[in-house]
Amino acid sequence: MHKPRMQPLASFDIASLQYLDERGQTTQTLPDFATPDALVAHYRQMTLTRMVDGRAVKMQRTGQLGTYPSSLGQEAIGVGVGAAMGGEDVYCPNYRETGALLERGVAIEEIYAIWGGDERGQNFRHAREDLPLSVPIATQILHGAGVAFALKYKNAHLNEPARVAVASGGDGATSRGDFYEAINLAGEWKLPLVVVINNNQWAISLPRSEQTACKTLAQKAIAAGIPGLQVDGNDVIAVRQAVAEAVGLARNGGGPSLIEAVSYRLCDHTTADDASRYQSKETLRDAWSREPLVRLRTYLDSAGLWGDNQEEELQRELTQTLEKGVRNYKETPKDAATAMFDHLYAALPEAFLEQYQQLQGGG
Amino acid sequence: MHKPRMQPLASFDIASLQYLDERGQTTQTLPDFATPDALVAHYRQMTLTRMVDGRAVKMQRTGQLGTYPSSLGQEAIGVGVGAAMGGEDVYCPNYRETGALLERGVAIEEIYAIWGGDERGQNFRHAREDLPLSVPIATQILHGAGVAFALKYKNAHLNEPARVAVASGGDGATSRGDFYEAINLAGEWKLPLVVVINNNQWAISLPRSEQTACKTLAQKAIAAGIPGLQVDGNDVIAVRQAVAEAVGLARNGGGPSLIEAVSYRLCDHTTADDASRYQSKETLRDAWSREPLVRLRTYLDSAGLWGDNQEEELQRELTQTLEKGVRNYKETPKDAATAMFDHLYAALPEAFLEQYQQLQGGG
Amino acid sequence: MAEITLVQAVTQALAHEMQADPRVIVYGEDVGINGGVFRATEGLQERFGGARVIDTPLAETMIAGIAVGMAAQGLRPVAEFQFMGFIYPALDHILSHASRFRNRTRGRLSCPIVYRAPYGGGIHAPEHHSESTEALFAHIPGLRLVVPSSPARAYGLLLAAIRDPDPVIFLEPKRIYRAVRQEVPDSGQALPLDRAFVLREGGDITLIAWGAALKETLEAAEQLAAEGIQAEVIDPATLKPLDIHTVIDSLEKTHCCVVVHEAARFCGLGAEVVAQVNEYAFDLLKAPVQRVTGYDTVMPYYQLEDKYLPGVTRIVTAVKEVRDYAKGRGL
Amino acid sequence: MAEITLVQAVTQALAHEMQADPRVIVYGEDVGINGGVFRATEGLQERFGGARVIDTPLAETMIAGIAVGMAAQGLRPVAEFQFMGFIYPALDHILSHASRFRNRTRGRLSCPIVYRAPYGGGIHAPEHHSESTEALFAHIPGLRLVVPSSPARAYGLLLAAIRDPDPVIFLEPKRIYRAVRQEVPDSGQALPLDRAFVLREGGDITLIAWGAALKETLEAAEQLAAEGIQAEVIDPATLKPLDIHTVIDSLEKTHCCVVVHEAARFCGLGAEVVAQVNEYAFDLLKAPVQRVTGYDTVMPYYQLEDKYLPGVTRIVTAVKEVRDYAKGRGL
Ligand SMILES: Cc1ncc(C[n+]2csc(CCOP(=O)(O)OP(=O)(O)O)c2C)c(N)n1
Ligand SMILES: Cc1ncc(C[n+]2csc(CCOP(=O)(O)OP(=O)(O)O)c2C)c(N)n1
Ligand SMILES: [Mg+2]
Ligand SMILES: [Mg+2]
Repeated sequence: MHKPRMQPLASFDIASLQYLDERGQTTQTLPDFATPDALVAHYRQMTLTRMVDGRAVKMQRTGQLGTYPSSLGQEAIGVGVGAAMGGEDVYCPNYRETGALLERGVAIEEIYAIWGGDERGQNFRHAREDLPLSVPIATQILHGAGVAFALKYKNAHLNEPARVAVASGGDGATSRGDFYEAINLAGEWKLPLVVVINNNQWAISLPRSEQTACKTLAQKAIAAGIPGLQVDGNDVIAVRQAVAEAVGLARNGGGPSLIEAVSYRLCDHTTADDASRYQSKETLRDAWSREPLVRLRTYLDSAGLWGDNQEEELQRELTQTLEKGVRNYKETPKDAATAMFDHLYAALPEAFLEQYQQLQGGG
Repeated sequence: MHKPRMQPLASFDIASLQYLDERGQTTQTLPDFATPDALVAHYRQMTLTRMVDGRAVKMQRTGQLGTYPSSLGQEAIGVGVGAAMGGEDVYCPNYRETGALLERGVAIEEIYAIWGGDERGQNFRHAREDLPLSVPIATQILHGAGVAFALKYKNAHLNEPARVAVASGGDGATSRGDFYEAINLAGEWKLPLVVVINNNQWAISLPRSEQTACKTLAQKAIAAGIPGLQVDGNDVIAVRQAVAEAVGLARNGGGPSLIEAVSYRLCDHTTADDASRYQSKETLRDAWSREPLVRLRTYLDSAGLWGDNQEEELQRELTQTLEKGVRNYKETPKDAATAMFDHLYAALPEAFLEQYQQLQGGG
Repeated sequence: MAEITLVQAVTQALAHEMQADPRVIVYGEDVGINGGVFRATEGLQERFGGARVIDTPLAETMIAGIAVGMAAQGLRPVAEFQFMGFIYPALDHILSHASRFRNRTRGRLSCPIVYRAPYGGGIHAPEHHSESTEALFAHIPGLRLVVPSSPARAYGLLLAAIRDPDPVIFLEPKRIYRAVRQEVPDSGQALPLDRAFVLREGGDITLIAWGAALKETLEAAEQLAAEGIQAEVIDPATLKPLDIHTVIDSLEKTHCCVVVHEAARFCGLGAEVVAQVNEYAFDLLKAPVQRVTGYDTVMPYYQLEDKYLPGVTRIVTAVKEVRDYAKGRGL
Repeated sequence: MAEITLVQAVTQALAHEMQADPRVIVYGEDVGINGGVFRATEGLQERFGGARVIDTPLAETMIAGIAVGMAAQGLRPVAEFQFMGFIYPALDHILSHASRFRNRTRGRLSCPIVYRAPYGGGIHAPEHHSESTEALFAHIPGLRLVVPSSPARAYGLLLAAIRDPDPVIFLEPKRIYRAVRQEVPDSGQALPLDRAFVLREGGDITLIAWGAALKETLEAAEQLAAEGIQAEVIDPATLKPLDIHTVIDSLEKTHCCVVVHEAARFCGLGAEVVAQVNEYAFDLLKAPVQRVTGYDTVMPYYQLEDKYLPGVTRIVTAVKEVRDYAKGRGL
């Protein structure tokens, strides 16, 4: 049979990055940012993330909070992303981002308010320019491309500083057209956009292997002509390093990147889910052996940077922080019914005044 | 500065295929199908395609046809695709597919009817299972994935033969989410789907280089974990070979492929367009030097398979074929106004009867 | 016979048709081993296998688009959208293709598809999980639009939807997925897709509602009955094509009408009901039809959702206003 | 001063705002060197540069989605969809995000976006190029929906739309893009986005129409005038929020009403007009409001499109029916 002869046109390589292995041992020299203070700070934020998530699940169970998506096991991603961004950069979050939100200065009570059914949580007191949490999967990646366009435009034409947009999504997000349209545009327009995929192996009950035939999610970058990299998402140092490098590239006009952070969802999809329906106990147990918190703690211990005393002190401090957030959340009085019209338009058109008044009168 | 060390994960190569170069000389041994008869038949169909297109443009200019998208310069793609498919396979066309439609048995008057504002053209007398021409870009690639699912399902579970779906799109189509969602699904589900991209270098006024930062469109396959190949779209042998191989792979359970056929739109986007607004004369002149018809004719000539006599005979025959199609088109009486309701539902719901009757009564 | 909920009736109908017709394919996000986030497809994958009950990658445009190809090849796809709030990326394929394939090809190819989605608010869900935008689909020519409001109607209407030779949008009021249990024999008996159901008879006022809003509407009818006002409650169930005859028949008795829906008012389906009543029964009306609806604002996060949804009080008040008006006209 | 067409008035408004406000960015498919397929952006790229007048890759979801991010960062994106028939993939971002960002963030971020699209039928275009599905957008809370019907109104309303702090869907009736020429001073004067325009005064019947359908509506008014029937013709122009007051004021005189639109009837915007007239002016009506609309079927390929579009005869007939009915009621 005829064997056609092909001309090679292009080659692409995908690689992965890790600093701390599963046993908390370094696999290469750590990056410059990885000072003892920085690593302890990351450990602190990851611990806080886990506590904020844990309390949220408890509150949901007792009817004090609505459906909540915990980030258990994925704390290194959020914290690494948050740490790699500049305060002036703009974050375009997915909904499962407790760690990154805390790093960005979003208040615990704001996170709880969002999942407690109150839009006011999205009115971040700090992080004023970050986008609100977004539930429709992958849509925020397109918003991120729009933000990145604006930042680039304002930098080039309105004398504003060089800033970067960082958008996040899950492994499921990489199947949606929005994701591809965003990275393709970002590549073509060289937008300062970093897309970070939290590959936690599941989209509700769908395992990563059924989401795409790709060997890696990072290789989807090739379809946009942009750099793609996989990192160990349970290694906060690797996440921060990869994102920081991509942010730097973007800030310097080098265009967008795609980063796949490989982790595992150690919890149910949300409090409305029961993962035992579709996930084997063994897989879950196995995944626990790679989780990010213990790994970092082991490293800190072995490097003499941490011990039981510090841990106790940290727990005390974070418990106070958490309790304050919980209190603020619970003590916030319910919004007025008319609030649902107050921010619909900058000024309510006359045509809807009657409805507004009806609501004012008790519906 | 810290230089991270990466672990290689995966590598990908993209290659291209050609048999006849710009001067009509073979660049490698021809495939088995490329018998003298087959090549002459392809030449015939490409010539007919160009005539059908040319007459359509003329009819549009004189008000006998609506907006028409000519495939001038891209005849090798349509004919190559059509020739590579089995009659039992299902074609899911883009709108710029005269060559493939003719190969599939769609009548000239049907093609003209479609662009002449008459849905009856889409009721292909032959090619009963092929999808209608589709205007919304890239949507037909998702339909193709659905067809491919059905063919695979019916083969596996309802004792039907192994069949393949072939969907086509333009370079512009590769920027739309539909395209990516379709190839990602097809890869994951190993669907018998072949996606052929007619990269004619333009999406209306947008050059290929502004559509995506990718070096090739073929490499977008990597984002779906499926094979991707570029072929010389001005070389009907290369197109047929590549598509036939992909169709064979799909038929044998090997899953989908993406084929980028590189060609050039030698005409305006449609009769409503004026390409001189955005395209330089030099580029166009240069592109004419690579066009597919002359290339094949040169080869046939040099191989002693063709000459002026045959050409004259062919022109005579095809002119008759064309004129018959034109006549059939022009002589088709206008449809009844009520036709707009006749096929809305299998049976018109009572609720719309009043409107139907109003229309019957003259509106 | 065991009593089942509305969501179980959906499962029962799906299972019945899958058993009867090998061309029926159920697919969507998490419909397989997980049985759907509301368990509407619970047990189906185990029973019918992974080739017919299929988890898809996360892509709604795809979910809608492949149905067109599947249906064109003679299958009977039943696609689930996890929530109505995620159906919008699918609109293009529904509007531009599924609803038009038969017409476009002059009957050569058709799209017997069911697009299912849980819909409506009131379950304290996050944003985008409480949508009721049925009016968008109602406007699209070539579609059927169905909203069941009881286990029995869910069963019979879903059977009809799957068997229908054309595309059907099937919206399941999730607030009442488990609100009521009913004996629903697995008879394979479909219900018609062009008939309204009179859920309660009465001669004083006609109330029209569908889906979960029927809960409050029927409650309001009870309350009104206690005050001596007999409401006739009509569930169109099939919102397109709309059976206006049943409404007009009722107006012959009542001369008064209130239409209730969760969706925002402006250009909601209530407007169409009012327009048709106006066109076909103008002389019967003793008072303007009132609409009791969601407000023309975004469905709020759950702390305020009860303020948004039309409640019993708003319905009762509207009925009394209409009746007072009509009395002024000599009702 | 030169007289300009509606599409030139669009260009003039875009140029005016781009000149006045460096945050205004115009983008879409083929809007750059090609000036848009209808030439609405002709010359803008040359004048304002490729950084502000930008051709995008072919992706409508993207076109809609990036506007949200751009606007959240303080830009004023004006996005063109090439035809309304290709806007549906954008619906998710318009409905789920652009229209909700202000509300979702309690005013922290907002979306001052204009989504432009040529709309309507009657130009003998291929399928999908003749859509008028404004009702879909009218139903979405948080949007404004504008349809100009003359060069002057196109100019003034588009200025207003770009300056508006919230998202506006701006639909341009392409059938009349070049139908009329008018002097339109480049004054920078915006028109209000909540006021209807009375295009013709008359005391016998109120005709409501927008966009290209005003052409036939005004012609019908002429014909009726010749027969002694004086029609008042109202162009709401801003379809959401709808200025019903101007309609009601007119009904105080006329007591009769016909609403005309190209779009399919069922759940079209005409239904909302009827519903509001019913609610606010029931006692004024001497006859049911009639709707003269496109049929509830797919806009046919162009050989039959004239049969689909509401023509002068249908409008005149409807007016006479309404008047006859009203006479029976003692008008
Ligand atoms: C467009 C859309 N479709 C469906 C859903 C329902 N849904 C919520 S989360 C989820 C899975 C998301 O998986 P992934 O992207 O991997 O993120 P993860 O939840 O794992 O962080 C689905 C299907 C949604 N929110 N948005
Ligand atoms: C979804 C969609 N958007 C916009 C258009 C308008 N349009 C028609 S053809 C075209 C360019 C298509 O380019 P390409 O995919 O390269 O195909 P080609 O015309 O070159 O064959 C555009 C933008 C459309 N038909 N569909
Ligand atoms: Mg995931
Ligand atoms: Mg092209």
